[in-house]
Amino acid sequence: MTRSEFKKTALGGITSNPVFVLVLGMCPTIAKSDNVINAVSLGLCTAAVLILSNVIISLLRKVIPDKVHLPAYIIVIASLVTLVQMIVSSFLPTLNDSIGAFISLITVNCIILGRAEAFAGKNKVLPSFIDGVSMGIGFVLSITLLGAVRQGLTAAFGSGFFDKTMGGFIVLGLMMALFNQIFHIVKQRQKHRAALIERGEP
Amino acid sequence: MNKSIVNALKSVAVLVCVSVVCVAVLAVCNMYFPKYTPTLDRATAERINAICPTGVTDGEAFDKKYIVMLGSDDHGVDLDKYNKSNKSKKAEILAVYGEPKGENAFSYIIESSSTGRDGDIVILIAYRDAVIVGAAVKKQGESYYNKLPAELFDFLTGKSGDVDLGAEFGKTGATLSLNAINRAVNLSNDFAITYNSAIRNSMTDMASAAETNEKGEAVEL
Amino acid sequence: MEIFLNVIVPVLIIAVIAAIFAFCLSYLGDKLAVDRDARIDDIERNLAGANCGGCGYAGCSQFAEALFKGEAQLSRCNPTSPENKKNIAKILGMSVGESVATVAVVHCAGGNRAEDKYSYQGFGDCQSAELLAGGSKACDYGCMGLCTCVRACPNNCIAICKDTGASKVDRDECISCGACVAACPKKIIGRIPVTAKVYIACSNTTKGKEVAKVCKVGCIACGKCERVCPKGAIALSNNLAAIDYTKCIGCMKCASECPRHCIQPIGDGVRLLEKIMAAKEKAKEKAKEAANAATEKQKQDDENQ
Amino acid sequence: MDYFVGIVSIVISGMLTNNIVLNQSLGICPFLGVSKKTQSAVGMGLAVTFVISVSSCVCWLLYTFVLDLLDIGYLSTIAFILVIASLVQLLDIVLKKLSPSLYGSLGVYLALITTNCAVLGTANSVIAQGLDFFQTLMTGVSIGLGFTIALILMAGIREKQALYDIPRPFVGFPIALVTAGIMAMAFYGFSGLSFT
Repeated sequence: MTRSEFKKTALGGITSNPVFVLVLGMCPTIAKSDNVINAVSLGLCTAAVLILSNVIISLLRKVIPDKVHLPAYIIVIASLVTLVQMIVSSFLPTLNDSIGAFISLITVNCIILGRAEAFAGKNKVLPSFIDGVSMGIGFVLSITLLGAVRQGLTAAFGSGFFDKTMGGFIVLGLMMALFNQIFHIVKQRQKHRAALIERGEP
Repeated sequence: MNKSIVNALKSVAVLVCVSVVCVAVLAVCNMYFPKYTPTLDRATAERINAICPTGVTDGEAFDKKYIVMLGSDDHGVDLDKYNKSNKSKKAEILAVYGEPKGENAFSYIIESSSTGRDGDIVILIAYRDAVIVGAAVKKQGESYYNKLPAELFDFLTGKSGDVDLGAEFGKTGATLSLNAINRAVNLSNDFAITYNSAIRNSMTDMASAAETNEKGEAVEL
Repeated sequence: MEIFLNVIVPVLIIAVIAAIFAFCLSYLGDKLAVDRDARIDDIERNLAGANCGGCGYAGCSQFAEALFKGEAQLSRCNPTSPENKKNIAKILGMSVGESVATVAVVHCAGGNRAEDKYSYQGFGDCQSAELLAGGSKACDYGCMGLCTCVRACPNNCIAICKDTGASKVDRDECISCGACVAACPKKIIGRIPVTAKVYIACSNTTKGKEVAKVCKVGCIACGKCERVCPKGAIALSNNLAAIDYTKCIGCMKCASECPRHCIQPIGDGVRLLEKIMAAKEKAKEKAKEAANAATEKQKQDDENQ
Repeated sequence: MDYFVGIVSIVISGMLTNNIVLNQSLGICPFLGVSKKTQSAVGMGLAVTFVISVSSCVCWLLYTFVLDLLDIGYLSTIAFILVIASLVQLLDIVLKKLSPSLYGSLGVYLALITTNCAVLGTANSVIAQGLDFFQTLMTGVSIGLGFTIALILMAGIREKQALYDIPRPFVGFPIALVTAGIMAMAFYGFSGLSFT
């Protein structure tokens, strides 16, 4: 695990952010990010399941034959989600009231199976763990940001639009465009700096 | 055994053992994790006092045993058995509370639940001789809860036996939640009617027992 | 008894369901498998599997089949790493033409330095301008800078260069998907290896005289580059210089010698060329000073005499 | 008679008032991914309709006759998703054999249907509402058709959008999301429909 590989996977959560760049896991992101508490708690549960599933799947990757790798991955993810659901409903009743129903949505969150097939199924355990952590953090940050923006807008303009799915679509679309623009400017500046360095100027 | 059969058996073996391991872990957890068991805490006592006033303040009602949780030995009904037999009604009776003394003496409160759109809805209904005197929601996580008609619980007071909220309130924005509450109300009404006398007797014995030891205390003083 | 009911029974049920599905999936998978050659699966396993669509197919499995039938070249898939490409080449049993990853490049740097036949004010882009008497540039092979390629590129790495006015490919971003190559009506966007340090920024194959008439930076086939190149990597064909990248060692002599500056540096060639140019300037100044000194001395000798 | 009205209201709510993509915001990943060409959108829509209706019926049978009787409801997520994943893979194998052309246009997205939240979402909501078998089938079909309608509309719009020059940061998913948001507003108008 060379340093550069570590750095590349660790920054995966930001450079290839699951929500804004890879465009995965849109269903819970739009459905349940109408306020910050829902967003944060759902994000944390998803991150926990994502990390665990990445580790377990990368452990099992050599054992599972190619024909049934999809159902096998999904059983692991679904049982992890049910486990989290049980833990939350029996040990954290307050959390269960607010997001109990959303946890079952995590099983079909495309990020987890996406990362499992694209990354965990092909790499060793440590890189998968790092990828799980960085993707989890990336997801939590972006869904919380979205939740905060939507809550702010609902507070400002009154409920009825921004906390509904239509508001979610539009706010997410605009924020994705914003991030594209930011990434573009950052890349432009990096290239400009690289060009400067090439010519030897500081 | 040609190649494809061997492959098939290999993948069957792997998938079966993966699912066996996962389900075993879940089954064991499901058995040993504490389930939601209703307890008579201060908040419940307050709610009960609101819908079926005992004539004293909430704190006093709770401390001075104006509101008591009736176990299955009191009213002689095994709740689990009752719930199992009423599986088809898709609702459950979780607990029965009684008010042996106070303003509404001998009235009892049934806590029942049913799954709505986003999880269980738990409601408390107070009865006096199997007729509803008050009702309120104890716990719910419904996303469209505010769509339910406000006068839902007032409508319930004075009712007994099976109730049809759908006919009364028509299509509200939260039909699933309304149906869930409807199922819970009908089941607890049914429970009240069948076990009204049993609960009543158990409360009278409890009340008389309470008086005797109260007199006893007075005598000792 | 209670353990049996709560643990063993659910485990058995899910196990039975899993067994049934696993069996039909793999058994049917084999039996119903379309008689797809095993080699196609090997190819697909070697491809990067990103399903990015850069090769123009609906996914890697489609691209693998096209590769197997020989309809597609391997160079169109950029995300696959070179050693995977070698495995695929071994499977297909053919030598891979350009096993090195390629990048797109616009073979024209004329833009505002090339004369205009007319100024195009119409709707749309190069394709519509091309319909009008062969495009708005006097040079039939010149880039009109009306952005067909810019819009065709899936990840926006072509832009119209501000100073030259012709379109330029951003070498680091380009995944060599070929969208611009296909879109350009003038067919002047080609592919060069990523490691290339220099490319010909002109595609005009007419005689030098005509090129000079229509463009200030077009290749007039003077042959200087051919003479100066130590490796013989550059040669004139059809009045236009062409580079053989297997021989080119990137010494940048051709780019520094070219009187029309139509051999452009790319990638790490840029810095190399600047160094060479700076060195040439210094040499010229020294020569000029030496010349002045010489004339100075000449004048003094005349005065002394 | 009112049983029939119930069915009609299920169908209409599945397709229009409670559209799985635009109102419940489930199944968005394939919705954004496939909707570039109308032809593949139709193919994808039909495949999703087939998968949703078959899997919600199978899940209903599995729940009522197996999970519910033995009171192991907590396993429903695993059992459902196992059934859905295997069904999709079977569909994948059969489709590859029967009609390679349709498989060509859908190739990449069949695997995505497994993680399509709409399929599991429908299965769960059918169980939560406690519908009977025929209602489950009608719900599955109507939700699938709702998904297809939204997908075809979206594909039509995005094909038109490809002709205009969209500002650089909006190219690709952002413009698709904003369009979907505006379509969701239009579909929100249907929620006024009621059947009393």
